[in-house]
Amino acid sequence: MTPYLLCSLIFAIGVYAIIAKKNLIKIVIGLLLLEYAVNLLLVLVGYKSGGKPPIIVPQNPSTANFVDPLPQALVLTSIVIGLGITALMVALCIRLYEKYKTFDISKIKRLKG
Amino acid sequence: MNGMSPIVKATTKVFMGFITVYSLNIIAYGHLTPGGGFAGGTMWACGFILLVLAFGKEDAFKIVSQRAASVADCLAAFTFLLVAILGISAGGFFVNFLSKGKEFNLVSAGTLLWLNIAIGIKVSACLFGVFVALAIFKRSKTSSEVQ
Amino acid sequence: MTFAIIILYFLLVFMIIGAIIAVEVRDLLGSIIAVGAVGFGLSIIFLFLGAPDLAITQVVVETVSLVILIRAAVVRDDTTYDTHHNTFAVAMALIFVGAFIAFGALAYKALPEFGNPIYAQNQEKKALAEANGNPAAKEDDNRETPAEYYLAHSFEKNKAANLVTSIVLDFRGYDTLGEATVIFVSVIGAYVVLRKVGRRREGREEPASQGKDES
Amino acid sequence: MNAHDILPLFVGIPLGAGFLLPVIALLWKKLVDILAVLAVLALVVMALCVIGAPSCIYKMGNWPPPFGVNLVLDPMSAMMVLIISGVSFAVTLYSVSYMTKFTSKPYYYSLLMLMIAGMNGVVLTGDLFNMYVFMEVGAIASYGLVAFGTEHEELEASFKYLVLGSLGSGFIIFGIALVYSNTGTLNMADMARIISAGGLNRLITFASALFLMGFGLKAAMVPFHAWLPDAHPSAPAPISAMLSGLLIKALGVYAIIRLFYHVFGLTPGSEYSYILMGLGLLSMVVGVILAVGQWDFKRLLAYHSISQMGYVMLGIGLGTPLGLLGGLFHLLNHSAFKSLLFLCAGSVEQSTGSRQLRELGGLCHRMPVTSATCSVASLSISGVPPFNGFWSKLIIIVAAVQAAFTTVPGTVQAGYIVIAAVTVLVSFLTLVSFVKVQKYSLFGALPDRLSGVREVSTVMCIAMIMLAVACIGLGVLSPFVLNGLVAPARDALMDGQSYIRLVLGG
Repeated sequence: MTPYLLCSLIFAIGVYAIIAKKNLIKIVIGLLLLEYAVNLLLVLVGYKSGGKPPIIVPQNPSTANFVDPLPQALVLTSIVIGLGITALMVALCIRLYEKYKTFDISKIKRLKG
Repeated sequence: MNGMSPIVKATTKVFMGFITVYSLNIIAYGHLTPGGGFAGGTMWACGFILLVLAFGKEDAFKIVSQRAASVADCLAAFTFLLVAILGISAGGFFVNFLSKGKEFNLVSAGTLLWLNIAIGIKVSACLFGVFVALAIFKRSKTSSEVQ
Repeated sequence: MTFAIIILYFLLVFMIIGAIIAVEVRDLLGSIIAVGAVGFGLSIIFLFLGAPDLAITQVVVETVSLVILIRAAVVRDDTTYDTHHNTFAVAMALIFVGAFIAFGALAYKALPEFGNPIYAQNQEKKALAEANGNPAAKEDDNRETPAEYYLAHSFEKNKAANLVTSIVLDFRGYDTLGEATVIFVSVIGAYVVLRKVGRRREGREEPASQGKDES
Repeated sequence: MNAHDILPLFVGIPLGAGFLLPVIALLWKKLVDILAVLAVLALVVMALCVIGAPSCIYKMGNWPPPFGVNLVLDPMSAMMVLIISGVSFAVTLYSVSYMTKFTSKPYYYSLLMLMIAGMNGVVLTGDLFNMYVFMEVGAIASYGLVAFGTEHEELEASFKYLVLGSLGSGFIIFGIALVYSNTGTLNMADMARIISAGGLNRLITFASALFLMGFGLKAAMVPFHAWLPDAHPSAPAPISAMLSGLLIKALGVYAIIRLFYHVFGLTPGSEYSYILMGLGLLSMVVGVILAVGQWDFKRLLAYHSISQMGYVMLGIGLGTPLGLLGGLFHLLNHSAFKSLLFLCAGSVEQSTGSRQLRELGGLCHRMPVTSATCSVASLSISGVPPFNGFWSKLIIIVAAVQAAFTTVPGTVQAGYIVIAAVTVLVSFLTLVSFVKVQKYSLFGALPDRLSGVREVSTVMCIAMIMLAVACIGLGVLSPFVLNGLVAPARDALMDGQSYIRLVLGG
């Protein structure tokens, strides 16, 4: 259970950064940490003690003692989604910096609540 | 701005070849060894990004332009969809309709190889495109500030 | 405790320290490099947990995101920033973190033990039932989980040695279409956001901007 | 045509259009408008084909359900697909003329198509992770579209939306990982089978809380609503209509309905039911109170979206057949009148250059079509009798009163009566708010500044008239709509076992 808790801690640090930090880049970093924690969790739930990578080698075409391949496929998808979001977010950050000349979110406030 | 020193340019020329071959290898053998379209495509995009950084934007765009990247992006994405649609000929979307071949061969596993290649081209093109878009944006901003 | 598990704990602690540094350090460049360290630590964890595919992908994706992030951080020369705390937001965030960990600790007791995933438990259960001579007491117990099915049949059906690729591109190929679309969409979104001129000038009092229509 | 065979095309056609439009634009620019409208028209035709078709599943790659991804068409999905296609068609038609004032129209269409593909993917899929992937497609397209004008406010709203939306996605996929660890499957029907056999344990409850937070963020339920009043008004008008009319429903509410009814087994009087009702009630009240004080036309509409989605959540949370019927019917109605209102706000903004209600006035003489359609939509949203909003609100109120007597037989639960009273009150406040809109924008004296105002182009008028006709039609023909469209969807949702049988067979 400890690895799961440590993994949740990374997730929580990411959420903390998103809620508490006032800098655009820090928020991006918070989302990246969130992404890492989720990917890690998926791989952790599929891990089998002493398991081998899910790749069949010609010498021994048996699949005994493999780790769960399905979460790995999901993580592959999730990594790429995270990359896409990061790219879009960085584009927005650069554009916002050009407009407001600051990364400070408390100064980027044209919209009234 | 015309890129970095001649040493960097010369090294880049050599390394670009290695990066291309290695990433294509990762893409093509994705169904047999670790790796695949995404990893290889991202690697290839890194190669192009290196090219832009070393040679400067103007010279690098003579080799590959953003518009070309954008078109390759769209067409590769459509190719992926097309392979999926062609599966209808064998009974449904995403049916692996090509012959599976012999295991552990390069041309085996039916559509997997072709899908990997399509994804590799797509990912490299779009990551390169987004890098170029970010880089161009900086240039236009500084030029307007100078005026 | 095997070698892989010791490495796992070591790297997890490393990642947590890196994450805290990344969030708290005042230099943006430093914090991006710290987050890069966390990402590379993650890729080594993948390697030790039997996921070489993910390790490769994580390394290259991490490299590209670092390049892109550094591009964002260096729009000005001085990359440090002034901190000022919104006490309310910090308090909210800390309450959330505490609640998340506390409820998580309660809930994780129901998780399968680490290193013994659900598919392996299922296999054991079936083997035990077969040994006792009553395979599939109930019909529901006889169902395979997807993971068991992939391990048993993927290679003979697809002839692809890499089971992860086989799942990504064949069994769950539709997901991958969605994933390719996600990255296509985000790149188009980035192009759209980075256009020099968003609106045509006539009709509205827009701030005059130089540069021609890019459409 | 067979409903089963055309199922993947609901995603395939908009995806193909989205991929190809930027390339086609390089060859021939004029063609892009026509192709985009044709693609959405094809979706409308296909959606009409699948209405009333028997439920079926489509196996991607011919893999049997728990092993591959599968699409599921049941009456609920059919209803959502019809809503999405109908509103998208009006919006695409409207965009042809409205978006000419923006640059890079091909990219706009590409993002719009991919957003439609994402929503169709979400409502048709039978696989939880696949739902997450297509949700991201739709959501990321909308982040780009909100920032389409690239002005200060738009970028700011888009960033806020992107951060909160991604936070929601993070919660959702964390929940998916936990559910997978416990059930070993991603297929929703298989998951429902395992959970109904083994019962809810603490982990599944924790995961469902994460799902509620994640999808609640996407649906802008009240504690998570901070992004909506910025994002929806900042987007171009057709996109505001898409976001308010479709996206928060397909990505948020539909996912909540599907998960909580089919996977976690919501029943009247359970904790889930109370939580959803509480969220719905809070959204209704807070949304309408914030809306009453607004003077920005689109911002006012955005706050009303929060409030009206509260009605839907309340109906769903009641868990009774009548409550669910009301909730689903209100979902259908809301997408018709709220998209229409946003399109009207866009027309007003395009003609007058302002969306501050105090600067407008007397537009009913200058812009007859916009005024007429805007009035229809306002009457619908405030629940005036012959229009559609009235019927769905009535059903929800009746359902709440009914639940007071039936939840615990023999006693009267006063809480439900209070809920019904609050619902009536919120409806009244909505009426007040829209009387204000009508008075300040459409009637009264025409300010001098606006003396040159003209009606918007014919294409835009046609789009608005289509939605206005839908509002009136849904109201006048409501018994037929309820019987033919909404009640089957309700029955499909209430019967979780038949969903499991449909997907897993046997």
